[in-house]
Amino acid sequence: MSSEGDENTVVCLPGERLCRVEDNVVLGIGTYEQNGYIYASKSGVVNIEESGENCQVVSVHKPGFHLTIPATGDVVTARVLVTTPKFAKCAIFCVRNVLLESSYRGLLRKEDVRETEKDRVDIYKSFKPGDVILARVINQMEQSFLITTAETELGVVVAYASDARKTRVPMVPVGWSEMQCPLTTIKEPRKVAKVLPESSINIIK
Amino acid sequence: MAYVALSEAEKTFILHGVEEDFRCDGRSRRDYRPMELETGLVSNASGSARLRLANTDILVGIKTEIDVPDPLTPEFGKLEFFVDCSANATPEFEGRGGSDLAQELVLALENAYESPLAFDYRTLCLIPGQQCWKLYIDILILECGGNLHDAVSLAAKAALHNTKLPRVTASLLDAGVTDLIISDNPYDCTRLTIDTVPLLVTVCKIGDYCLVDPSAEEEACSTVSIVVSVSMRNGEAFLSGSHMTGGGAMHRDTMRNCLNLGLSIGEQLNTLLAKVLKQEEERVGPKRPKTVGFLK
Amino acid sequence: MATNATIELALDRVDWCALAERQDVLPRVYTPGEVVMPEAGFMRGHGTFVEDENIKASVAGVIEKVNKLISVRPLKSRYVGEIGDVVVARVIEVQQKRWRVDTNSRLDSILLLSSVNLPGGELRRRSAEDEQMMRRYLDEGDLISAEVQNIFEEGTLSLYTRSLKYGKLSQGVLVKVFPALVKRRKMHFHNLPCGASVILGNNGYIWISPPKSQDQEGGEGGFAQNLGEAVPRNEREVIARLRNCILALAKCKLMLYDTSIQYAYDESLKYEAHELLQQNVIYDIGEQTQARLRDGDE
Amino acid sequence: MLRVTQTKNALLDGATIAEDLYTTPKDCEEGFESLELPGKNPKKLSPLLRAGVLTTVRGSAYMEYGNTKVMAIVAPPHELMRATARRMNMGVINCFVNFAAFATGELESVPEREKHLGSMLSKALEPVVCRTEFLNFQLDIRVLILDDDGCLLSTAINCCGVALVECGISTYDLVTASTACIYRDNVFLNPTAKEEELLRKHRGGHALAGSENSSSTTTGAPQEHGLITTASMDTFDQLAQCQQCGYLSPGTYVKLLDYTLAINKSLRQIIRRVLTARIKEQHELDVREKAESALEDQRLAEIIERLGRQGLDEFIQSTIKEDPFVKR
Repeated sequence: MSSEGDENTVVCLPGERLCRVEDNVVLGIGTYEQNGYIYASKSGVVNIEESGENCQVVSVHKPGFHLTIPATGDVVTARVLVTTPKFAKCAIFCVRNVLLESSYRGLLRKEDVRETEKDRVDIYKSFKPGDVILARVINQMEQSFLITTAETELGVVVAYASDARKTRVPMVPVGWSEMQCPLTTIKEPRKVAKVLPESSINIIK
Repeated sequence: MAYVALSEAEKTFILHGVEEDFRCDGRSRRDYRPMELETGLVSNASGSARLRLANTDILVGIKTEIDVPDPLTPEFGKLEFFVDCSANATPEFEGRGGSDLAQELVLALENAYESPLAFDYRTLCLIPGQQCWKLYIDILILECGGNLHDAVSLAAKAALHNTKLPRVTASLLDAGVTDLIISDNPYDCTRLTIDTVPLLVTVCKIGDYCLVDPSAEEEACSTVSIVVSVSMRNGEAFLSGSHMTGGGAMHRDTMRNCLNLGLSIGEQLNTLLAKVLKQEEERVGPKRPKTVGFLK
Repeated sequence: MATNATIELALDRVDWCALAERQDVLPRVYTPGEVVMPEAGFMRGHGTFVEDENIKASVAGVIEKVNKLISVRPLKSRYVGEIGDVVVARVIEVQQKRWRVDTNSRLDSILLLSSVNLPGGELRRRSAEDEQMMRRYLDEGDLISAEVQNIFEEGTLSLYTRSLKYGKLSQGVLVKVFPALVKRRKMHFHNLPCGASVILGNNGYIWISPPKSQDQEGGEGGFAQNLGEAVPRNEREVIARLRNCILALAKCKLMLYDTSIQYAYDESLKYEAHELLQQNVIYDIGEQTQARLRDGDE
Repeated sequence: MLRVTQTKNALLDGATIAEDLYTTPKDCEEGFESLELPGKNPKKLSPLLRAGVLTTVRGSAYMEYGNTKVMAIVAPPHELMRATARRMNMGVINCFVNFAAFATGELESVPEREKHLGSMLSKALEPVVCRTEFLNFQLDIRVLILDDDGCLLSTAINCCGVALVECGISTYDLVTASTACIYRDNVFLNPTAKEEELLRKHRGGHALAGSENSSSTTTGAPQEHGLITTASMDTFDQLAQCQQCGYLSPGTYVKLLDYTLAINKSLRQIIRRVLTARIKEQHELDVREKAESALEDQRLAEIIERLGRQGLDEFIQSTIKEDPFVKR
């Protein structure tokens, strides 16, 4: 029923029937299931990806801007606003690679900061207000999202030296738990994220 | 209506009950809970009624005032509804809690009473274009037990029946200004004809069955309901307003049988109310001995 | 599609206090501020206060004397918990390592994660369970039967469901009555001969459900909820009739315990289930049950 | 009713006020005749619809039906304002309808109509949006009415339906709405403001007079008058909202309902066409953007590879040489 795009892209509108529900078909974003058939719940281009052994994910991708709400398991970028002994309050402003217009409130609890020795974590030694962190959403609570940085690739990505300097120079990570300010060579403890280098340009060999 | 928390198991129990046409309190899908009505219990309102539908408790008072008719419809009087959800109905009604429920009820009533075929506004007119009666219908929700639309409309109709408008004579003064003299003899009054006044019937859809008079728990597990306002005019049932509420959608055919169910129930309610009001009139007679009210 | 809607006039409303006159001995009711006992030699309990060497009642209620302890129990009040009480409660909110539950008392009660035996049956290590896992066991709105474990100083009750009798309740109907009407007995779980099982919560929440086969007693202690199979029609009729009878007894202010409920059920057999909602039918059942209970006592 | 004739009013020094102050039924007669009664083929007004009208807002749509102009704006969901005691198992939708100052004639009924339209609109959109996807969140939809020429509610519902899809909020189906009204046995589909006003002004007054001096054919039987607005989702032919006012017999009610459902089907084709075009246009934009960024990446990769080969200073020399604009 969905009209053909120029190449073989299939354009669909909400309420259009995409396919029957078989056991190896999984519902992706933008679709819902109703008495035995999968229907589109968003307008956009239908794409079917193979994931794992012969199981297809049917999802509808809306070209141009499409609204995203952080879902459980998404990697989000957030800015730390307030740190207290028990948790750190952050503002999620980007989900996966989609920049959000309005930021959502995130909550990073003490026991979700690190995988190892969860209870001996000191928030002040891991985050400072103003840091930009990568985190994964655990679930959605009353008003905010519960996020965790308990993986090596998650944690502080950009941090600024805490001594008030005019030029806010981003610090360079040295090791997993420390960052150094290139100007003042001050070392500050942070929970550093191991950012995979393939996209960043290593100017200095 | 007021929020009732239910567990999944209770909802399934209610759902299966509705399918078997045997609800948790033994009623079938078309039965109403027993109701109790009393009119004229508020002394300084010109008309009042109290209706108890199981544990839903509504008190309606009607005050009158002389007003200038609306230029658009000069020979019609005016009606104004006001619903107040008192905080002792449920804690949720404190502050602004009950305001959107009250607004929904007011909109439903205004929509139902809007057509002059439903409520004869011309009986409220004194001097076309200059002066007419304005009735303030104030509805107080004392207790919330589900099915508010039906209880409110029944109580409002009973109160309208009970309303006594003092007789008005006009005398022509010299400067062309007409002066109205309102007689203060309480028994020299005119009554309103209420036989075409509409009644609201809520038909609620649970699972794929529709039922009438949902209790608070049944309302909590229903996806959508349609409120139909039924008005009787020389023996025939007419629809003077309807809207869907509850946040769900309804198939066209289920909507049609909900409509028919609502119409037939509305018809029976209208005749029942008329019979009861007449019965009360005979037993009480014009001079009211002693109201029962809230005490006994 | 005839409906059996009935509108009665308030004029012929049933006179409920007629039932009360037949009570042979009416207990002495104290009003707030009334002197109950001179203070000498007695201890002050709930509902009383001491002023110029006299124990005075601070609530309107009936005196309760336990050798030296004097307390005045109010007639109608929200549930005041006591340790060991069987209660039926509804989960309001899932918090960190505990559930907040409503037990019809002044303050919401607490069900600690440690006082619940998880479906695994064995004592799982109480690590930092997150809310997601707890929500799988008990979610908002679920009903449980539990026992009061202890009372915190400000009055909130802490419940526990460690024995197999207690746990999450499955299909059935909840009836709310005044807590004072539920007679405090040894057994609060009953499998009534009329074919339904009843849990008389001391907090006035009464749970009626299809009859439990003997082996899985009470709430099976677990969290299984058979949402699938529908309750057959005959059991459903018994449950509806039982629900209306309990509400009838509560309306006539009669004490609720297994015998009074069974008597009311027998009286109601001559009526249809939905007729039990009408007030004159309620009055008749209340009268008959009261009479039967009185000559049962002699 | 009291019969009092109006005497000469001395205040206006000699000018006499018109004999009777109110419009008699016959005056409304001319009003009724002046309407062009829908002939056999009521001229079909095709609505003009455009999605993504505003650049700053993600989900916006504009719709014109006859002279009625409506604009809808959907903001992405944000946290629920009032922390209700109970956990909502569904997202909340709030609709705010505002009339532009110049939108409608009589102004004093505007706030009341805004409230009415707002509540009806949110009731119509609640079943359409998959509210389970944004739990504990609140979706604000703002509708601005630029010009009021009848059937505001149905145009607003159509416009919001398109804005929701444009904004990327998941909905179960496309929603379409239309209005039908009946006045003196004439059915007006998607009435204009004049027809609605006539209906409201006389509210069947003529019908009463009609039934009294039995001028209308069906003597005794009251003159039905009424207006019905239906919003429907046609995949599973569900009714999202069906709002009726006036005084209708069940037969006419169902007849009008079917009229509106038929119109909804035709409206649905128009909306599908507009949305599909919109997606194709965005798809091209996306493809072009991807192509550009692919080019961008490819150029970067080439620089890295050259840098790797030549080492740092050689690389700087070579880039300067290549760059024609650098002054030698």
